[in-house]
Amino acid sequence: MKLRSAALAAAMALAGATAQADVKVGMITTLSGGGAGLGIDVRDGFMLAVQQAGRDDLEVVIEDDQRKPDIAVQLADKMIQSEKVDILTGIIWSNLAMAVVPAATAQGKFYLSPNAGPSPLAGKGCHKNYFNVAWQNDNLHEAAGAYANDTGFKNSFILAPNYPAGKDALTGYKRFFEGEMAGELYTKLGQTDYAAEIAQIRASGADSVYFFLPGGMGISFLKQYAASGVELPLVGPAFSFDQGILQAVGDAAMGVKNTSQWNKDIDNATNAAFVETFQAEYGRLPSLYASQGFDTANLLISAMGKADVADADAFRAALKDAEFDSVRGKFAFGDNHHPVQDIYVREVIKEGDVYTNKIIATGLSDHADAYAADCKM
Amino acid sequence: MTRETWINVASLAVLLGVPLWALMADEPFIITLATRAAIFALAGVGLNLALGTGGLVSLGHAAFFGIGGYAMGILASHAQSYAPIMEAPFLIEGTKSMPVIWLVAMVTSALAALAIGVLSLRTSGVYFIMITLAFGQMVYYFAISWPAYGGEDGLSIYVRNGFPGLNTLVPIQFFGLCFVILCLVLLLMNAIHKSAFGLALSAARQNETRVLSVGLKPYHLRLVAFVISGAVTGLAGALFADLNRFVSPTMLSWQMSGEIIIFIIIGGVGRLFGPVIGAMIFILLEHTLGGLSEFWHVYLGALLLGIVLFAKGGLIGAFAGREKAHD
Amino acid sequence: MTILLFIEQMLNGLQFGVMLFLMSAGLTLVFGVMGLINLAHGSLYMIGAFAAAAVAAATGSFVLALMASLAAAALAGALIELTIIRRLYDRDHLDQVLATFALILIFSEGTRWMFGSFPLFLDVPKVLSGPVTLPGGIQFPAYRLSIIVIGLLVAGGMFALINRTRVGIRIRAGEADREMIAALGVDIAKLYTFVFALGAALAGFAGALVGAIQSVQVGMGEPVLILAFVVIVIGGIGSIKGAFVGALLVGFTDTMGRILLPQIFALFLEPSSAVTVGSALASMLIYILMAGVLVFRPRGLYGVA
Amino acid sequence: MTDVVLRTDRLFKSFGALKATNDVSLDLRKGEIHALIGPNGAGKSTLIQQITGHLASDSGAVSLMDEHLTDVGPAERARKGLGRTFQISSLAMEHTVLQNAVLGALGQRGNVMAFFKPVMKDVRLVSAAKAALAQVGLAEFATTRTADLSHGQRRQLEVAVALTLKPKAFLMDEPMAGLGLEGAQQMIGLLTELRKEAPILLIEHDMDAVFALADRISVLVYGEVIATGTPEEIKVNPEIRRAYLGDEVPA
Repeated sequence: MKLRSAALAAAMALAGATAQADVKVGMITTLSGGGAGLGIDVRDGFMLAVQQAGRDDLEVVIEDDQRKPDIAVQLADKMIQSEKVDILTGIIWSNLAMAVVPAATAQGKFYLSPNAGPSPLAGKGCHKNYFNVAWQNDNLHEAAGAYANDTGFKNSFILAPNYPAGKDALTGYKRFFEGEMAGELYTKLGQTDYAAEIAQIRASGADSVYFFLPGGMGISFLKQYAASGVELPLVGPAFSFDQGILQAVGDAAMGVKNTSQWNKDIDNATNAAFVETFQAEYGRLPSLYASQGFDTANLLISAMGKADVADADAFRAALKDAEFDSVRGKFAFGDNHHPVQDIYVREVIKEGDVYTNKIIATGLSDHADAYAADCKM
Repeated sequence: MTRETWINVASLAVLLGVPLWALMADEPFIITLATRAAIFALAGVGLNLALGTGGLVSLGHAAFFGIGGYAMGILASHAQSYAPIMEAPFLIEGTKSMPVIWLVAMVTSALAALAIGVLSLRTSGVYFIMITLAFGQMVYYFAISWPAYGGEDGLSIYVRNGFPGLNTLVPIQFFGLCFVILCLVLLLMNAIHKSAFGLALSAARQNETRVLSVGLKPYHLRLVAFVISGAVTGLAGALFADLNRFVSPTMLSWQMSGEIIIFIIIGGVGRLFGPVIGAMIFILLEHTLGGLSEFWHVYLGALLLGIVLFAKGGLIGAFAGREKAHD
Repeated sequence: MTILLFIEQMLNGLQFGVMLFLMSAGLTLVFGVMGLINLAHGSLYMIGAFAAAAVAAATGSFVLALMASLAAAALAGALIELTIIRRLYDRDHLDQVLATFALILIFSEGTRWMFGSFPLFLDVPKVLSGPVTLPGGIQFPAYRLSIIVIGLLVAGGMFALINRTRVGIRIRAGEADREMIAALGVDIAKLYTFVFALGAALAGFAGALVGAIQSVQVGMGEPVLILAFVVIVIGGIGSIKGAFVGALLVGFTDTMGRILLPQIFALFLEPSSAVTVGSALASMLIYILMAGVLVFRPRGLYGVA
Repeated sequence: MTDVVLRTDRLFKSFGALKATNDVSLDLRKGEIHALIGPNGAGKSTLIQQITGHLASDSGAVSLMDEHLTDVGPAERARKGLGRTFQISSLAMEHTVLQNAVLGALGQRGNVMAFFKPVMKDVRLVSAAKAALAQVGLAEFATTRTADLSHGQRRQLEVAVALTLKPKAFLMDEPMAGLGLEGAQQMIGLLTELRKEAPILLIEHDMDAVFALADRISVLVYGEVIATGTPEEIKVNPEIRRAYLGDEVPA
């Protein structure tokens, strides 16, 4: 397994030692096919932190799930049965997380989620060994709803793809938004043409539009929205405005507000160093996903400093403490092991030739998620 | 024994031997891979009746694979939460018993195959390929957008379903179960192939007019073949879902249909053991090439291309020569 | 829904249909003339979009980008025709499906290897970037309007090519009887390469046009490929006219279904389930249309028995 | 008439403007060979296809032993007793010769939905198939792959498959086509045997064979039957000499 040896070699070379690894991490993430960009960012962010820590007692095994749930399950079995890892991490997509996490935690492994946060895992299906380092899926949408109130929007048109994460998104927005709904649409997953939806928006009499269309769907929507001449203010979650895809949207994204728990201009030393070293190492600006990968690794490393992974209870407590320097500034876990954090509102700007974001407001402060109460842990 | 028979026996021996070796060597993951191969082989054996013997190139068999998977997911999730599937007009409860799940999976996928087959078999050739694809896509989008059973997130089962007398959570025991089912289905398919039905079905593939002129109806033959084929693929789907303890719309995607066809073509179309060898090689490639490079699909593509262009009749064809006419 | 909105949605349906025609024309031509099912058609579409994005980034000219898309896709098409595709003409559909599926894998990952995993940028030209106001006060994006015009021009050009030119006569002859045309002394190998490259160029051109308002990314070709197959199967494989009618039918059905179905279900269901049921049905609608057409006309609307 | 086995009653079939068959009424009587002759494109094959049900008629009726067949498909017609051979051999080429014959026997039995019993071990089917093969002289080729048969052998196999159906009437579309002199002689001998089993409606271009075999001859020109009669009557019919045979009347 070449990837694995490369990762190992990197860790070893930095550590300059050949001692037996004490903590073994299995990373299952998407490295090929559609959506590979996200997995690559998480991996790179994670490995940057591992390198910087320079610990010789940490080994990372990386595998590509091809964004297929059955492959992810199979890799998890492999990590647990053959590699005998202590901790799993890396999954990008909610549906893959739902396939892997319950079984992995049931077998006594730790799982640290660097991206996906499906609601069942935050509520009824929470588990003591499951820690989400990114967000619960609804969080960014809730912050967008709150921001819409703050801005004075009274009548929103909202749309998302017709699948569970899409429904969570619109539910999340509505949970905080106090105004009226001018319209609510579920589009086909993977849809690339939004002319009909945009015409609906134009005719709806809304004063604002909220959309959750991750990946290529968002790129298509933004370009088509810009060309349509509809000038209602647009708000979305960070996923459609991430560093990786913003360049592909171009001018069409300029000025659009989006919600995120991280941005490269968050003012703290860890973040500044992260942005600088990531750029130096990989030759591109870090994305939201890279920041989540970086935080995930640092959380893990902080826990390794306080407890032995073999002592599950102590290690779990160390993870729960979350005593690491997050690129987001303050970071804490709620009782359901999901983040309690600030969620910001960003605006797309242009720095030289590069499209990026700057923070313009705080959407929600010390925000936890809506499902924590359902979690019996 | 003919050379093809030798290859068939050898392939079963390898499929059985590798996990036994893995058991000794304490490599449980290899057993999981072998189980995956056995289940994929079963799905391919199912499709091969329609595609190989009947000449029906179905690009929608993932529908049956997925329906089998969802039969398992729905039954087991209801059993898990102690909520009946329906109470009126009569009570249907979930179950965690594999034999019941298999039966339900086969019946539901057979019914789906009957419905799809009745309409699709009016067409032929490319149109048949495309109409089966269309029905597959319908089921796929239905599963994604229907919220009751998880939509795109799918359904997780925390503990594998049970089989009387076995601990299915032990990899080798679950493998044994799948292997035995595969062998039984191979025996069944062998019987069908040699039966009156098999003779007529295969004749209908070669020459439809001939079959009509002796007073037999190709449409009926094909419909029955399609239904049996769907039921077997549905059974494979139920096992696959149990292997992963998880079912999602990915099992229903057109790429899945394509993969099942690939198993058959790698091994050899219409050969009884074609899908067995094809599935084993596919899993081997996926596992080894995946480690070579992030861009391993390029190598997989090149390899498939090579097989299509240069090994007509699949690998069995390349090694055993033309199919021997049955006596 | 007001009349104006309805007309606007019809225009959207027309534009989607025309776009689908651009993608389907080459596919149906290749099948009609050579009897080849080409799953890699979507890859040629992607190659066109990537070539356009790369050239647009380098030169800033959209016209050059469009030309690059034509050239790159035609070249890629000719290349695979000469090396691989021509070995498949005499094979059954199964072999064709598998071989061209293999080509998808190679093209997709090859493109990712060359251009990376992130989507590329391709924007509409400045002059066409905003909306125009149509009679009745409908605001319609200028670029989409140009797609409708270009698509109709291409459709007209295709009809003229097939019906009026010497090459067209040969193509039609080739559809009717392969041996006949060889007997007439036409170099059939060259004709096939030409037809395949033409189909590829059309796909690439469509990719570039559409890429400007969608996302230029690896894997963009496959959803389109399936739609294009739906179109040509509805129309009758091999028929350019069928592809045109099928494309418009699918365009209108999909667009109107997306908008109308949730509203129709809202009449007798509570709002949230109306949206769910309506959207679910809308995403299945074109497949239902295709199955329906095939059940009643097993060879499509304009297919020959 | 009680000895009529197969009857067509005013059959019509047009392809666009072309009238392929135009008001064709024929009958086939017990024990006879009724030959259908006519120039290429006269509609002979169209007529056969209409009788077997492979082609739907525009109007008219077909009946077998006074039972109407018009509304049923080709499979039912075969099952009711129409055994046919094709102008171009139509066989399952990958199967063996015996398997093709067994297929016919299966059709005769009617029930094909048997999934577990090896069909080639079914004594009744196999012996019926072997008997038919023996009758046409293909017994020694039973295990040969059909694709490996010579052209003449394939024609014989077609006849054997039709035989296994135990039909009430045979429809034979140019069984001599492409056979050499020796083959044609063999086929003539075979047909002479077969007429004992069931009457034969024979389409044939080989006039020597037609005049040697036929009890009655019908002449089809431009889709119309212009005359029906004994070979002698046809030979001397001046209208036919003009319209079809020219002056090259076979001796």
